[in-house]
Amino acid sequence: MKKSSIKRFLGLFLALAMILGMTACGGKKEAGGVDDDTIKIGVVCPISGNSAIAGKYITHGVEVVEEELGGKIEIGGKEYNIEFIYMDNEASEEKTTNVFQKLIEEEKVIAIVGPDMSKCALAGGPIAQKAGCPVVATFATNTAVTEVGDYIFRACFIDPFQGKMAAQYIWESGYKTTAVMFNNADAYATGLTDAFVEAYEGLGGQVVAKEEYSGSDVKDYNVQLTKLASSSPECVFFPNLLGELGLQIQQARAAGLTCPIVCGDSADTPEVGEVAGAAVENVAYVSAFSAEATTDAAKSFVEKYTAKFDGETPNSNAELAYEATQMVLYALQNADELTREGVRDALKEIKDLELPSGKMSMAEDRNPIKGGVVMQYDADGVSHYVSSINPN
Amino acid sequence: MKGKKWIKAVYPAAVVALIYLLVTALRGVGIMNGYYNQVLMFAGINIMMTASLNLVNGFTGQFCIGHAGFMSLGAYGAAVVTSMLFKNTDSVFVFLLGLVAGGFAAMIAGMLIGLPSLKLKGDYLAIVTLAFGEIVRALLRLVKPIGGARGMIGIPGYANLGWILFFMALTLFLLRNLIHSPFGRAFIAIRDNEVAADAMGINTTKYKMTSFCIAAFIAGVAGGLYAHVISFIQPDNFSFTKSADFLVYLYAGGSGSLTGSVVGATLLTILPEFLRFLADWRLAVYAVILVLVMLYRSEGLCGGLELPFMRIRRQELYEEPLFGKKTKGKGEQA
Amino acid sequence: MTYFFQYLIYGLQLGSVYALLALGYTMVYGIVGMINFAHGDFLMIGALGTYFIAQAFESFQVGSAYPMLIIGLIILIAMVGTGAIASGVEAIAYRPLRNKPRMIALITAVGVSMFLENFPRALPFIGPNPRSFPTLFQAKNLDLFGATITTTQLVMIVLAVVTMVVLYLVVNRTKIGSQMRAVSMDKDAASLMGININKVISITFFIGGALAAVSGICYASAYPQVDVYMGSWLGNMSFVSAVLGGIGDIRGAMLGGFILGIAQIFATAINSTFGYAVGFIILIVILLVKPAGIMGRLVVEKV
Amino acid sequence: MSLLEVKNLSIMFGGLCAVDDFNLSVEQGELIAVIGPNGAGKTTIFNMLTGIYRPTSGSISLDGEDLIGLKPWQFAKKGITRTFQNIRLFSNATVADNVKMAHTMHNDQGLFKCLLRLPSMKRSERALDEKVMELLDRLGLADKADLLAKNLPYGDQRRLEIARALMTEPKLLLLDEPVAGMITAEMEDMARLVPKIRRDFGITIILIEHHMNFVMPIADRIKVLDFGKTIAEGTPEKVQKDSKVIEAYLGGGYAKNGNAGS
Repeated sequence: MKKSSIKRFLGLFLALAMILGMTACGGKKEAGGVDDDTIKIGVVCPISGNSAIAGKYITHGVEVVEEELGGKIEIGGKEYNIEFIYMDNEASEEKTTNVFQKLIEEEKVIAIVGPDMSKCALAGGPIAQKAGCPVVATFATNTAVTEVGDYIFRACFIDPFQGKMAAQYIWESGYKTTAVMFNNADAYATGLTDAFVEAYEGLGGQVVAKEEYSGSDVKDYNVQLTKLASSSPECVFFPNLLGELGLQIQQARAAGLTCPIVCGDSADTPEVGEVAGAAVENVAYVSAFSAEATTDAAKSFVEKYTAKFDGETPNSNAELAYEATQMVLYALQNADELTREGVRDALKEIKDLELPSGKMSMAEDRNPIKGGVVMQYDADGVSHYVSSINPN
Repeated sequence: MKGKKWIKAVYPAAVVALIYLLVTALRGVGIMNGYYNQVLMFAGINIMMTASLNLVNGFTGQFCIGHAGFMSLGAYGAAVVTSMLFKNTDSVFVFLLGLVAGGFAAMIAGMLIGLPSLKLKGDYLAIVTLAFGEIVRALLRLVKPIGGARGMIGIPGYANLGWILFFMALTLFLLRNLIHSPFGRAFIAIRDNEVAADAMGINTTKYKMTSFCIAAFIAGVAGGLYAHVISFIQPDNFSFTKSADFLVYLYAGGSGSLTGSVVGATLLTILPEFLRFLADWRLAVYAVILVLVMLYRSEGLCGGLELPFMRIRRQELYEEPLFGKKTKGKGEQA
Repeated sequence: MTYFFQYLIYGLQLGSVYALLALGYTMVYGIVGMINFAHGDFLMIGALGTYFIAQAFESFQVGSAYPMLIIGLIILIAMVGTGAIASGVEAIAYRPLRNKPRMIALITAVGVSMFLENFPRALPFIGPNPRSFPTLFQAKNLDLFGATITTTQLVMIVLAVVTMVVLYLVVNRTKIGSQMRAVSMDKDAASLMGININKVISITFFIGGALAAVSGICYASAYPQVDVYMGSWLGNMSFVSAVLGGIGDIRGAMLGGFILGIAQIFATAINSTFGYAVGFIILIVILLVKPAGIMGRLVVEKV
Repeated sequence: MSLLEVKNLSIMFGGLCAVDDFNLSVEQGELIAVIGPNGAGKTTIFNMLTGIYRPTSGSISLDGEDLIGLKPWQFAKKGITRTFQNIRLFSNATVADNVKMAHTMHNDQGLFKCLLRLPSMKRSERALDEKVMELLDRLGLADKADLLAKNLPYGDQRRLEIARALMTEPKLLLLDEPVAGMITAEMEDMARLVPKIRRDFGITIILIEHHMNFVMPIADRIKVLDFGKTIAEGTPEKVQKDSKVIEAYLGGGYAKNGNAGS
């Protein structure tokens, strides 16, 4: 009996050693920065899971940069290899903390691009902050994201600004009453709704109906939309996720809501038009970027992107990923020294960087100072530039 | 005999301490890093969740599929204590108080849902627990002071691998003791034959409730630890998908075996991380591995097995064996 | 109250999706005795498959719709394909576990479900994109008690009821049906009676898969967006419907689906903030009142 | 006062009267057998006497205390336990644990003592184990204490059921077909065991059987049931000679009891 339990103990010990051994085949390099003349940049986005579609565009956006660089970057007269490491976070907070640790501690990246969602940025942020690794979140619009610490930046505008943009556009278009339907289970939608309502009512507009639904799984919005229609609004605001908008627009039209529909920046993706079909006409959205912009930076980005991905027009997911990566590259080139700290300091100093969405500078609070645009879909599901809104 | 007993008493503590020291040492020399640390922390939390689910599903024979609901209540309960009530007190006691509060929050919810519904059987009970998980999630979204759907931000990162291993070991220790006590025997009796258990004077409702509440409490504590690892929680983090994860860990490890819960939760937490080199195909391959495991070891990886220190044999009750000559050393498969 | 009928129609529409899927679910559930967590993914395969099949038939398109014959062909191919996949899954992943505790098959089903979602997602030509489901037939609006009902909704509701009746007759009146019932009661005895259990269970899964494809097509016609993850939530809801109706009871599955759909819609109509939670509270209340489901009778264990 | 007093006990399932107007009075220490052909309603009576079925009408009282409406575990607590015709052991637990499980209601160790396995809890566990081993020893199962119940041979499973029922410290023990499916040798063992239990534990026993030659030598009194009705009652000798009993057992009883099934 004694023997067998010792055997078992040994067995257990071996099993543990194996588990640890399995996990222990990692890097042994010094923390942070450049090694063997190779610079590594981490990219965190959802490759699988419900939001995998966003991950696809983010990957595309960064791949354009990758192609531009061709694996090499010149910094201060010296040429370095540059490598992008894509990590799937499944749009989950838990996995985001895992991949942040992996990128920071094991891959020794100098900076991280992404994640795209506020919730993931909020979970990963403290880890990066503690380890001192700069992060440029792409699409994380929640105000709190950059408040985590001085290593956390973002490429997009924040909820209050986006809400204000939408409110301003609706108000200035002459619509005095608006109805809202939003996903009360989603941080993006609730945040944007609150910001919008505050700004719109501040301007003197009236929110005549506010209906909610819970979660991306429920695709039946008929009841809510019938109620919205019965309040006969002049305009409807849908601050929801891209996987939901197509059906919402379609069902809204079917429920008799013929008025203009305004959405948040998540509507900037071809799937919305594809799913909604002809119903997408007269749907406007606020966005960080217009593919019709005429600046050199924008034109060259759209050209390269379209060429690389079979005529696909870049959307703001892709564009923001591109911009976030460009911001990191700019910081690398302007850093006093090639360390994470150096990159962070350089990110703080970004001024008048030419990006596809226009000239961008970094504000004190690590949010970019940049304007937005209002876009509108035509009946074919192609979006066109309507107007620009400047910061402040 | 004496020597062996002594070894046995310190077995679990020694193993856990060893893991901790090993990880710390490996981190110290740079072989292991924060990534492994992070994954092991989640593994520890998942072990607690799986072991507690095992108490309900594996040992008491009930069918709960909303375990993440208890976890979320624990996470929120603990986070409210540490980041709202005692926002400016940075102390271990606040952390522990938070965990206990989380545990009680989950346990009270367990009582509320268990009292009316534990008379339901099998899949009907399962549906109620699923509904319970969804209701908790839906209601947490609507409570604005704790952030609603936007979640709770800035929960202090009190939990580290040491704490998690400590609570994990404590959980396993307590559960092992419980299972080898009149309570645990009553649970197993209910699982094996509810009619007979009832006829033998076991108040089945009471014992089901006990099992349910203890499991909820542990899930609550695990949720509290989770909140303090991840520092940001939001209701959708605790969806049915998460409950299903724990079910998978439980049955892949082997239900009715605490060792199985440890092995299942650990391996299946590590596996998807280990498969990261597969990029796009990662989860598809993970699914295939899971199916193969179930096909080739369908009682679970450790089904019917229990490590020596995870069980208590009858003979151990005797310092000097009373029936020793007759019974000692015979068939001891438990 | 003015909208009562309109909401009822919405509830029936949502309910018919649950009901159609729950019918296949409950049949597998009743006959094989396993919870097939991958059933919702069969719906996805049916819907996504139809999308690709319709694309292949694009040249037959008239305007934005298809001629009746082609629609029938598309649906038939989708049904047979999905049914075959369902039987295949059964043969590979569930059959070896038939005599094991049912939890084991359930976990395998979770694995199958993960695979069916993540494998197509990783395939470059499918990917994670939500796609617009083609308009198979042009819907018309009809007027009913001051409420509007589209032909699609009408077809779905009628189809759910008709399918239930047909399935009920198949199980209760045909030879294969009596074999199915024999298998559901006692596999060993059925096998001794010369029933080929593998065949019966394969057929059961085939029908279940084909029904899932039909519900997928209905669902996607009403909510024309298809992607690889569309099935998991619906699968859960139809599982809930099947249990709510009484495990293994075909009439119960349909009733359960409709009741769940109507409960969710009306809860949302009364207050959209709490609608989601209230839908589930109603579910719990029903089960507490009818602990063996709506149609189920509480079977006292024979002592 | 008699130990068990059953008056006018009836139960209907749907329209079928499974047991009709059953009366029984059992004195302390008696061994009573209820016999009758299959489907006579014997097990149904046990199910009512242990709270599994609630009778449609009638009363059951133990030591003068009314038991109607209590749950099965409360019946056990009051002192009535049983064995099952189709063996219902806790099959994945060991033999010793099976018996210990039946001790649950006498457990005085609190949850926290058990969670922490305090010394006092260990002591009580040891005392319990000694008690269990003694009981198993008496029933000849001591050397199988650590086997899983499902791995026991059939005869031992029956005996384990009895051991388990005895562990609840009952006043009244109900044995449901204790020799069903047994070979002759096993049956003879059981015929020795039952009176021994009655003597050693000083308990009252009611048993169901249809093996007349098992019942006759050991029972004090016999009650004969057919189609839910009592058709004869008395000492074994008296019952053996009763013409109705002979008819019921040898067939042809339908003619005279035509209304019995209604």
